[in-house]
Amino acid sequence: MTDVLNIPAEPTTENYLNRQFTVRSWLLTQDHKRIGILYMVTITFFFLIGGVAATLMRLQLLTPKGLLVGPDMYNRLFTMHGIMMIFFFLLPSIPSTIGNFVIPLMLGARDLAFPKLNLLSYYLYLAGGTLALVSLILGGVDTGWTFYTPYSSTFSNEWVALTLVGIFLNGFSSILTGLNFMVTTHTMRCPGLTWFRLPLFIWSLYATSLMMVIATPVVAITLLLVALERIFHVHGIFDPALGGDPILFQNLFWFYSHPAVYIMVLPAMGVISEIIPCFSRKQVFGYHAVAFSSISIAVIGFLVWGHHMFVTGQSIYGGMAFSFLSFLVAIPSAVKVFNWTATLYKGSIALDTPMLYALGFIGLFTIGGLTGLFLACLGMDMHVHDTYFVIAHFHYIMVGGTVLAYLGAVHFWWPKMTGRMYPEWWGRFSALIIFLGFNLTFFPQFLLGYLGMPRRYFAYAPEFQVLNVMSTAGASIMGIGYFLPLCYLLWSLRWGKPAGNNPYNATGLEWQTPSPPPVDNFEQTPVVTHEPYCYHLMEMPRA
Amino acid sequence: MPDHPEHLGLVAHQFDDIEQQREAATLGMWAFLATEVLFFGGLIVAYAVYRHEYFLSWRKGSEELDKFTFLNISAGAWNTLVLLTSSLTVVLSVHAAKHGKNALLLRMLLATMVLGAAFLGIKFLEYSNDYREHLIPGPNFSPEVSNHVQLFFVMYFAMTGLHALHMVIGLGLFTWLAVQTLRRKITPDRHQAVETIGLYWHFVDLVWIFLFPLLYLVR
Amino acid sequence: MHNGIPLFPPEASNFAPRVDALFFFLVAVTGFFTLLIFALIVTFIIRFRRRRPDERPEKTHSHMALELAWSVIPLGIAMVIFVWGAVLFYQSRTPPPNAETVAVIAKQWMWKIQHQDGHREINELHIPVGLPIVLEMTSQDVIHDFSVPAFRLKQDVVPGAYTHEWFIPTQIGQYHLFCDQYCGTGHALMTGTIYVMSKEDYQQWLGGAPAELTPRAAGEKLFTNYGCIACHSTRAPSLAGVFGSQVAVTIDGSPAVVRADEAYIRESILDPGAKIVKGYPNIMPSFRGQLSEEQIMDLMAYIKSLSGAAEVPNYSGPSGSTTQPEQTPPPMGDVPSFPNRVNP
Amino acid sequence: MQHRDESLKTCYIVYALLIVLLVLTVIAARVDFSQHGFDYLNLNIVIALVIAVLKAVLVMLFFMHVRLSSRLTWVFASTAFFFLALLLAFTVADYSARPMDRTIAPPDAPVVANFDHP
Repeated sequence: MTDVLNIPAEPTTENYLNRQFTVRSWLLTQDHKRIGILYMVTITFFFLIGGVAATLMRLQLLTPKGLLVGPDMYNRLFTMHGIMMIFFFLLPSIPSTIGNFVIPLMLGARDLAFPKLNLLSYYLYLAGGTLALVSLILGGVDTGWTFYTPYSSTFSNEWVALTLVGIFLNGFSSILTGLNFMVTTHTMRCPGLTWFRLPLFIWSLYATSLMMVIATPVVAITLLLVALERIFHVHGIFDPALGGDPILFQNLFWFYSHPAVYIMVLPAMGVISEIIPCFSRKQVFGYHAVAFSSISIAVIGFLVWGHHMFVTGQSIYGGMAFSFLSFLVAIPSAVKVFNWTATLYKGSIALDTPMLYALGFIGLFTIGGLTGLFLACLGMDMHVHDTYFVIAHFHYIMVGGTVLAYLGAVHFWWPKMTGRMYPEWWGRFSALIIFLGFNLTFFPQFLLGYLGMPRRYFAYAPEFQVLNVMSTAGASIMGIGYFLPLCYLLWSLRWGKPAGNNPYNATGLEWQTPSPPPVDNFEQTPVVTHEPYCYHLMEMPRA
Repeated sequence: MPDHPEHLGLVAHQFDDIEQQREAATLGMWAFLATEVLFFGGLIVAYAVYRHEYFLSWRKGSEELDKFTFLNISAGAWNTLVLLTSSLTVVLSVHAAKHGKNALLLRMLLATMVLGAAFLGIKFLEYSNDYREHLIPGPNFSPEVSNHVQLFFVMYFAMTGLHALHMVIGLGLFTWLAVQTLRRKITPDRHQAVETIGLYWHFVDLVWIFLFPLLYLVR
Repeated sequence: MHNGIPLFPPEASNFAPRVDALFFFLVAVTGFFTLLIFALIVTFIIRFRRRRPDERPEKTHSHMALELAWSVIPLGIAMVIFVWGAVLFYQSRTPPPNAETVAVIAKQWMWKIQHQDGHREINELHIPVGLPIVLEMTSQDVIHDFSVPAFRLKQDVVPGAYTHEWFIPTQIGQYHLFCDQYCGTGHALMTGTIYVMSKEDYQQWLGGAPAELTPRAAGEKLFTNYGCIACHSTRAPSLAGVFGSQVAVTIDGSPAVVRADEAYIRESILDPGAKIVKGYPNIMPSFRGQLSEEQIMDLMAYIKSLSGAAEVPNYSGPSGSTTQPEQTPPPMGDVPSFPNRVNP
Repeated sequence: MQHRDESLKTCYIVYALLIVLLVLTVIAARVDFSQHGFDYLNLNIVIALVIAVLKAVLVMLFFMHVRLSSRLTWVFASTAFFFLALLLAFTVADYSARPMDRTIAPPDAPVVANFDHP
C-alpha cells in the first residue's frame, strides 16, 4: 500500500469543490462527490421537517387530553413525521450521501458505473420529496406512512394519491442508486482489490443495493394500485366490496418495508465496521463473518415480513413460520455486534467523535435488536403489537442506530469531503447530549408499550402521563443535540483546521488521495496488495 | 482493431476499456430487468392469491376474454405470435448492428415497430370489445356475473395495461434507435444501445409469455 | 387503576400470567446480553485506551470456534423463545367449544357489542368472571383492533371477514379497551371499558338492563319485514335445515357444491349472484347497503335456528369457526365439490 | 471475453420452437384436464405454466444472449425469479392455511366512495 505521508494538501490545488463554482456545475454535475453533497443538503432539509413534526407530536402528548392540536391535525403530523423521516431521510441518508461520495474512492474508481443515472436518481428523489411536500402544504395526509387499505384507498379524503406518486418516484431513485452501486462494485474495482479485500462498508452497501433493487418494485406497484384506485374511483384489488382482501395490501407492503428497514440499518453497520477498526487501530475481528452476515441479513430479510401481521387474522401456521424466520434474521445482527466488541479487545482506542457515535450505535442497536425478539415472539406480539413498545423498538434501531451512525459517518469523512476538521470537543459534547436525550426519550416508551398504550393516539388514558412527560423532556434534549452538529460543521467549512489526506491514519483507498479529492479521485489508479484494515502494517506518525 | 476504441472517445471516462463498459451496460440492464420482474411480480402475487380464492369466477372471466377471437383463435394467442416474431426481428437487428449492415438493421427496427404497433392495435380492439360487453370494472359492469369476475377484470386491466405501457415505452426507444441508425450513429463499435434496448424488448415479450396463459387459458 | 406511575398492567385474564412469565424471561435474557455488551465495551475502552499516539496493537486472529459459539448459542436461546411464544399463540387462537359467543361490530370510532341473550352495548362489555368468552368480530368500514391490555390480547377486526378472539376473565374490575389499528380521526376516541363482574352482579346487571329481542327473534322479525318470507317459502329454496348442509350451486356458470356456513349465508344476502342454488333463477335482489352488520348477524342467528344448529357455532379445531375436510376429490359424480374453498 | 454471437441459424430454430410451443399451449388449453387435482391447481394450469417457462427460458438463453454471457449475467438474470418465488410461496401458503370464513364483502361498502379531490 503506497504510504502517503500526512502532509495537508495546499488548498490551491484543483479539487472537485473549487474546480467550478457556477450553480449549473452543481445542479447538472455528474461527479459522484458533488451528487453526494447535493443529497446531504436535501436530506438535512427533509430531516428538519420530520423533526418539526416530531416536536409538535411530543408537545401534544404532554397532556392526556392532548390540547395542542386536534385529532385530524395530529394524524397528519405523525404521517408527515413517518413519511419524511423514512422515505426522505433514512432511506437515502447513508447510501446516497456517504455511499455516493465514498464508494468510488474506496474501490479506486474514477466514478460510479452510470454517472448520468446517478444524477437522474437525485432528481427523482427531489421530485418525490417536492410532491410529498406539496401534498403536505395543500392539506396533508392522514393515513400513516403505512397507507393501510381500506382506509387509504376509500375512507381517507386527503391528498393520498399525490403523496403516493411522490413516494413512487422516490422508490425509483432508490432502485437506480442500488443498481448503480451493484454494477460499480462488480465491474469497477481497481487492480488487486479482490472481494475479500473490500472494506466492509462496500459489503454492507452491496447487500443494501441487493435489497433496494429487489424489494422496492413490489411497493412501487402496490402504492401505484392504491393511487390508481383513488384517481379512477374504481374498486381496486384490495377492496372488500369486490371480494378483495385488505390484508393482501399488507402482505405486499411489508414484503418491501421489512427489507426497507434493513436498507436503513445495514449501511449504518457498514459505517460502524469502518469507524471501530480505525479508532481502535486494529483489524476488524472476524472479517468474513461480518461480511457474510451482511449478505445473510439481506437474503433472510426477505422472508420475515409476516411478523408485522401476526394479529391481522393471518393463519396460525403462517404466523409460526414468520416468527421462526424472524428469530433467524436476528442471529447475523448479533454476530456483528459481538465481532465489533471483539475488535476493541487489545486495541489502542481513541475516543474521537466518530468513535463515540460508533460506540453509542453498538449500545443502542443492541437494545433495539434485542427488543425485536419480543416482537418476533408470537406470544408477546399479541400483547405489544401496535403499542408504544413497537415505537420504542424501531426508534432504538432507526434513531439510536442509523442516525448515530450517519452522524458518525459525516464526522468521519468530513475532512475527506471538505478538507476541514470539525471542532473535536464540540463534537464529543453533542454526541453525549444526543445519547442522553435519546435514552430519556425512548426508554419510557418501552414501559408505555407494555402498559398497552396504543400508537398513533392524540389523547391517552391519564395513567400514562408521567412516562409521556419524561419522553417529551428527553425529546427536547435530543433536539438540541441534533442542532449542534449543524452549527459547528457549517462553522468548520470556513474556520475549520485544514485536514491532511489522512487525519485519523485510517487504512482504505479513500484516505490515500488528497482531501478534498481531485475530480478524477486518483492521479493514477491505485493497486491494492494487502488485506483491508491492516493497521499492524501501517507506519505511525512520530509522537 | 486498427484504431483502439478508447481513442475514438467511445469509452466513458470512468471506465478503463470498452469491455468493462459493455459488461457494466449488460449487468445494469439485467439488474433493471430484475426490478421489472418484481414490478410485475406484485401483480402476479395478487393474481395467484385471488385465483386460489375465487377459481370458478376466474374461469368465467377467462372464458369472457376468449370470446373475442379471429379465425377461431383468441386475440391473446395472436398477440403472443406477434410478440414472438418481434423478438426474432430484434435479434436480427442486434445481429445486423454488430456486423454493420445498416440497411438490414433499419428494416428490422421498422419491422419490430410495426409488430409492436400491431400488438397495441389488437389490444385496442380487445379493450373496445370489452367496453361493448360491459366488462370494464366500474358501476356498469355486467350484472349477470359475480363481483369476483369484476375483480378478475380489474386484475386483467392492471396487468395488460401495465404491459401495454411498457410496449409504448419500447416503441419510443425503437423510434430513437431508428433515428440513430439513419444518422449513421450505430457502428459495430457503438452498437451497445441496440443490444440494451433489445434486452428490454425481449423482457416485455417474456412478460407477455406469462400473462397469456395466466389470463387467457384459465381452465 | 391509577396509583402513581403504573409500570405493569393488571393481570385479568387466563393468558395474562403466561404472557407475563414469557415477558420476564425475555427481559432477563435481553437484560443479560445488553449488560454484557455494555460491560465489555466500558472495560475495553478503559483498559485499551490509546496511551501513546504511535501505539500499534498486533494483528488480530479470527477464531472460527468463537464465531460459531456466538451464533449457535443465541440461536438456541431464540428457539426457546420461539417455541414458548408459538405455543402461547396457538392456545390464544383456539377457542374452547363451550365458550359463549359475543358479537362485536367495529364501526368508525365505536364498538357495538351484542350478547347472545339480546343485550346490546356501545363501547362497554359486561362479562361474568371465570366464563370463557369468544368475540366474533367484523368491521363495517376500515380495519380496527380489539385490544385489552389487561387481558394481554388483541385481534384485528377486518372488514369483509369474521375474526375471533377468546379469553377467560379471571379478576373482577374495569379494564381499558383500546382500538389498536389506526382507523382515522376518532382512532384515539374509540376506547371503552370491560366490566368483569362476579356471577351475582352479572345476573343483577342482566335483570336490570332492558333486554331487547334475542338475536334469533330480531332475525325472525327482519326475515318478515324485508320480505324474505315471501319467496323463501315457495319459489326460492326453503332455508329450513340449510345451515351446515352441502348445497349444490352454480358459481359463474360452473357447477359446484358448497358447505352452507356463515360466510355463504352472509354472501347470499349481500351478493346473491355469486352462488346461485341449482334449479333456481338468479332473481334474488341484493340487500347490500340496506342491512347493517348487526342485522345480518341477527338474520344469521335466525337461519341457524331454522336448521336446529346450536346458536353457538362450534369452534373445534384451530382454524376458527367451522373447519372443513381436506381437499379430497368429491365423492359425488363429476361435480367438483368445494368443501368451502371457494367461498368468496 | 469477446462478445460471441448466436448464429442466425440457431435464432431461426429457436423462433420455430417458440411458435410450436405457442400452438401446443393453445391446443392443450382446449382439452379439459380439470379432473386431475383440485379446483385451483389442476393439470391445465400446470401444462400452461410449464410451456410458458420453457418459452421464457428459450427467449432468455438464445435471444437475450445469456447463454454466451458471463456467469455473473446468469446470476443477475435469475435472482429476481428466486425472490418472486419466495413472495409467491409464502403468500399463497398463508392464504391456504387461513380459516375459511375470511373474505366476504362488508354490508354497506360504499359503491362510489368519497375520494380525494384529484
